[in-house]
Amino acid sequence: MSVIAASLDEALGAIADGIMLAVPREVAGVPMEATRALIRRGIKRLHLVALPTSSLQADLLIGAGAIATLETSAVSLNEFGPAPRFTDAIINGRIRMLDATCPALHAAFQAAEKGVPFMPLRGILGSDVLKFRPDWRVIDNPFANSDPIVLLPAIKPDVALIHAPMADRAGNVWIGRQRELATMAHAAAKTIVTVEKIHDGDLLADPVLAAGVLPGFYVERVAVAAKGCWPLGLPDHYATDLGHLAEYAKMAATADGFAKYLDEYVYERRAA
Amino acid sequence: MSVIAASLDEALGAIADGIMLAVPREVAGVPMEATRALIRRGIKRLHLVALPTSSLQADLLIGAGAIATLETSAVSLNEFGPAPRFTDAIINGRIRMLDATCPALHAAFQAAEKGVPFMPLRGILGSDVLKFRPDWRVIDNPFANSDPIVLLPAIKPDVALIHAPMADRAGNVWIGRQRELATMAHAAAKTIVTVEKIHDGDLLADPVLAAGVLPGFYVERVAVAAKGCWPLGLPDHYATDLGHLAEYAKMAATADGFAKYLDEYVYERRAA
Amino acid sequence: MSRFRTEELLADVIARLIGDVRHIAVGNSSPIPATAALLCRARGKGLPYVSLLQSRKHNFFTDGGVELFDCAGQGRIDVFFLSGGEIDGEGNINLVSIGEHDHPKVRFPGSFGSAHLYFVVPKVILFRTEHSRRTLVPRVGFISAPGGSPDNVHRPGGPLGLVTNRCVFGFDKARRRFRLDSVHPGHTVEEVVEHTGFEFDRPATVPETEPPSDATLRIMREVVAPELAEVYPQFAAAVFGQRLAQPA
Amino acid sequence: MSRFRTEELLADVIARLIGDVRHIAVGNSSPIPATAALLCRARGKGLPYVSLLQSRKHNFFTDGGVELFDCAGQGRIDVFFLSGGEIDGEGNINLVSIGEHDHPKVRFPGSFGSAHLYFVVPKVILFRTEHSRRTLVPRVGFISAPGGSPDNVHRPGGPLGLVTNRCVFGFDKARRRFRLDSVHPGHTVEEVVEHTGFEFDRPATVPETEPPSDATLRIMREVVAPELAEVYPQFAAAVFGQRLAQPA
Repeated sequence: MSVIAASLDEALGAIADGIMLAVPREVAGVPMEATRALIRRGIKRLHLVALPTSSLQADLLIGAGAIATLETSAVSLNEFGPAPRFTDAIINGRIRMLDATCPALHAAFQAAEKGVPFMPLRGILGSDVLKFRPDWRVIDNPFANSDPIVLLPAIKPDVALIHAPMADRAGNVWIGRQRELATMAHAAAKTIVTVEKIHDGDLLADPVLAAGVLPGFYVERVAVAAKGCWPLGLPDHYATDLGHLAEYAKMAATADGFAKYLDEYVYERRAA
Repeated sequence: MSVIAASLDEALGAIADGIMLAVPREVAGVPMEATRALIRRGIKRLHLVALPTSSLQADLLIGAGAIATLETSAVSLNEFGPAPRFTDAIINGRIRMLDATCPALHAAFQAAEKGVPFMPLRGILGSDVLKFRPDWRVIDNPFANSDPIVLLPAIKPDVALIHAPMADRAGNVWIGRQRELATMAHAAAKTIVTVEKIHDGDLLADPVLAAGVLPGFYVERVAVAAKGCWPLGLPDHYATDLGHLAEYAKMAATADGFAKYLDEYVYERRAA
Repeated sequence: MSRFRTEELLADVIARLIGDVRHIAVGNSSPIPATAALLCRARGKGLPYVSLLQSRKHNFFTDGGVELFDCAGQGRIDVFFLSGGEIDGEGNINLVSIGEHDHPKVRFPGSFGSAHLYFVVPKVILFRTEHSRRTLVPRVGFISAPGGSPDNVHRPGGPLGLVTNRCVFGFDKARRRFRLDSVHPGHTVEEVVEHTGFEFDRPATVPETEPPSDATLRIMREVVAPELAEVYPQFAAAVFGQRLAQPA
Repeated sequence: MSRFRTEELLADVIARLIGDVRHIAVGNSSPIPATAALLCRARGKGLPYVSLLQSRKHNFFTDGGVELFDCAGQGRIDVFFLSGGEIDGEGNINLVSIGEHDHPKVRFPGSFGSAHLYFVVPKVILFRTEHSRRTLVPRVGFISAPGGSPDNVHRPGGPLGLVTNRCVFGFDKARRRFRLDSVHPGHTVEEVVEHTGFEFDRPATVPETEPPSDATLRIMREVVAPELAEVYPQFAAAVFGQRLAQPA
């Protein structure tokens, strides 16, 4: 079986209801086309981990009723204000929220990457973030006297879903500076990737390209999704569609408006 | 002051007697020209940390009497057999040896990189490596019942000394896949780099090149040393000088032969 | 009309608080702190390094999202900026929610990196342009990051001060209390007291915030504004009349 | 003369021990295990992945020296090879020294990654081409990595067996003891007993090691040898008559 899937829906097959799904922050390239495909399929009960924050992607999944638990450090539409479906779901207790802080999520993924049960991190002590995370621990640094330090348990997602500029036919994915995409793939049991295009030839053959590659060894399936981050941007490739985000912020402000948005932009496949 | 040093000796100024100096493994590019310059200068009492192993570089420094403490996972001349000056110094108790295991050194550098006092690692338990490292600790994993795990204290070198294919005038260094060079620079107080050549233009401007860049922010000084790894190789650039290594192995087998080697190849500046 | 805009005053105030440092990092949606950081760089000779997290150009990070926090953990970030849906008199900030945690009345985006950066960045400058009893409260409803910590807690970092649209507060780490350092032109101490929900110290006479010099305004408008436009096109256009460019 | 060389026999034996896996990693200076790994790949359809750590071509790692160990910690390396200056009957290996630790009589290069990989790689194949009482000892002088661990120690990995120039030992994890599985053509059980410093189990009749088939020899010589030449030019030339190429 080729690592390159025949269709986006086929590539997303491993993302079943109720799994722990890891997704990246906005600047790392958010797989929005894949997110819409999951909503069309009616995905449910996800434990979504956004490393370390999210914007439209989490808001859309929450509004569509796909999320049981959300674990991240922040969700907002940035210059377009609060994420309306996120805010509404929290205030009405419709999702379980695991508030974190960005470096704690990075450390927890790095723990899984290294195959260790936990990772230490400075700070956090005395915050209510810690108070509401009984799954986090505080120990006394064994190398000092009376030096409390937080330990984060490893986060091992069932699937990491990411988007990148290109992949070759062996499933090698060029991620460039977005190193956390490699950490996510190392930490997750399976990694599914959408890409702007397929690169002919071996991305590992050229040392300059290879420096930015996530090896196909870690990649379960790849599907082509041109402009796959729309309406969000893909740094160095295309900018965020600010007009569309403004429209989303307006429509998603009410449940009815959000339902209309889903009909218009998600259930009806947009022309690519 | 420009980050690009006027001379190799000037670039190495921060490497004083008695400091903790971190150096990379052979495939990551070993700064041999800089190593010879340090020996010419008569560097003494170094605590050398080779991440995670070493070959000619450690043997040469040991033979020249520059090393007080060696912390690494292995030293050998690979296909040319044991490292003779290393073996001789250990058997005659002339250096303090801190035997480690490769991933423990990587983890200890990552601890310094993250600004945490320690990093956990699986394995090691029940080995004599652990027995002879009173500075390492074993705790019971707080997230489980009766699950012992080793903690490695952070390694924070005074200086990391590395070699790379190129740097630009802002001190941005292209390291490609050799990611541990970035980890070393993040962990060390100062980083000194020798490069094959200076790249005109900004290595961070092109996203493809930028993916393999150690930012100049972390770099204290850069000096050009063409063929700076000789007689070792620089992967993708030039191969190891096998003939020279065979000659080194033969000469360094005895103290007299090693002294002759220093005269011929170190104290007398070789024609580049 | 005034010789300068409020945004220019605040950026100048922040630049003075920043002082002489090596590395300033600025998070998302922070155009005024970004202006201040770029102003410091424009005045310096190659330093300080400025990392605008939203920018590709003014951002040297190549190790993914973790590098900012690793860099801070290494002690290599000297200045960072935090805000809060609520900020209280002990410097505690709330970026999460108001009301019962599981069923809050108000929900903010979340803590971002504050619970770590507030501990490890030496100069954290709190910034809030809505100075009211709604935002500056006696006690925050949720502590995203505390203003102070017990002596045995590893904490090289913490709050340096709080800049608002009305005034500048300094922070006394020993007493965990704000001190009114200056009031902006056109505002009064009485007004600050009226709109501040927490107790704070103040000298007998509170000076007026020093306005930006013509030289400073020139650098902001001629050097900083074009750089800013890459990340904050709307802001650069509105404040500096910078021609709109599509963000990278 | 024989239909095959000893190196070819040993590579074939190791390939059979490896079995059906997804990822085989091979450390430095291990031409025979590398031959076995490439043989498995040549027979498979795209699998297993083979990582020759000394190679640029047969090595997909892009995350620096730590990736091998992270990958193993993730459970993504199925097979690795270890050797030892000394190996004892409990599967303990010594890569450090013989004699008093601070003033040893003999010093080896060091433990490399053994103290970690021996714990987390499910199939660790021990390999030593000098089968003597000097190398296979009752008790190692220094434990670089232990052959077994208490039940509460996290240890998905450990020794699968030991391949020498004379025979193949299997390892019984429960009893922490080697078992003589086969003796190579031209060698005898008595000879193995005479040259082995540790006690081991053996059945009443010990089979002869199955020699490589003509098909296997053809793959080794025609497909594997050229690939091997990139990393082990001298070995490929000596064993397979592969034309010498300058190593990459």
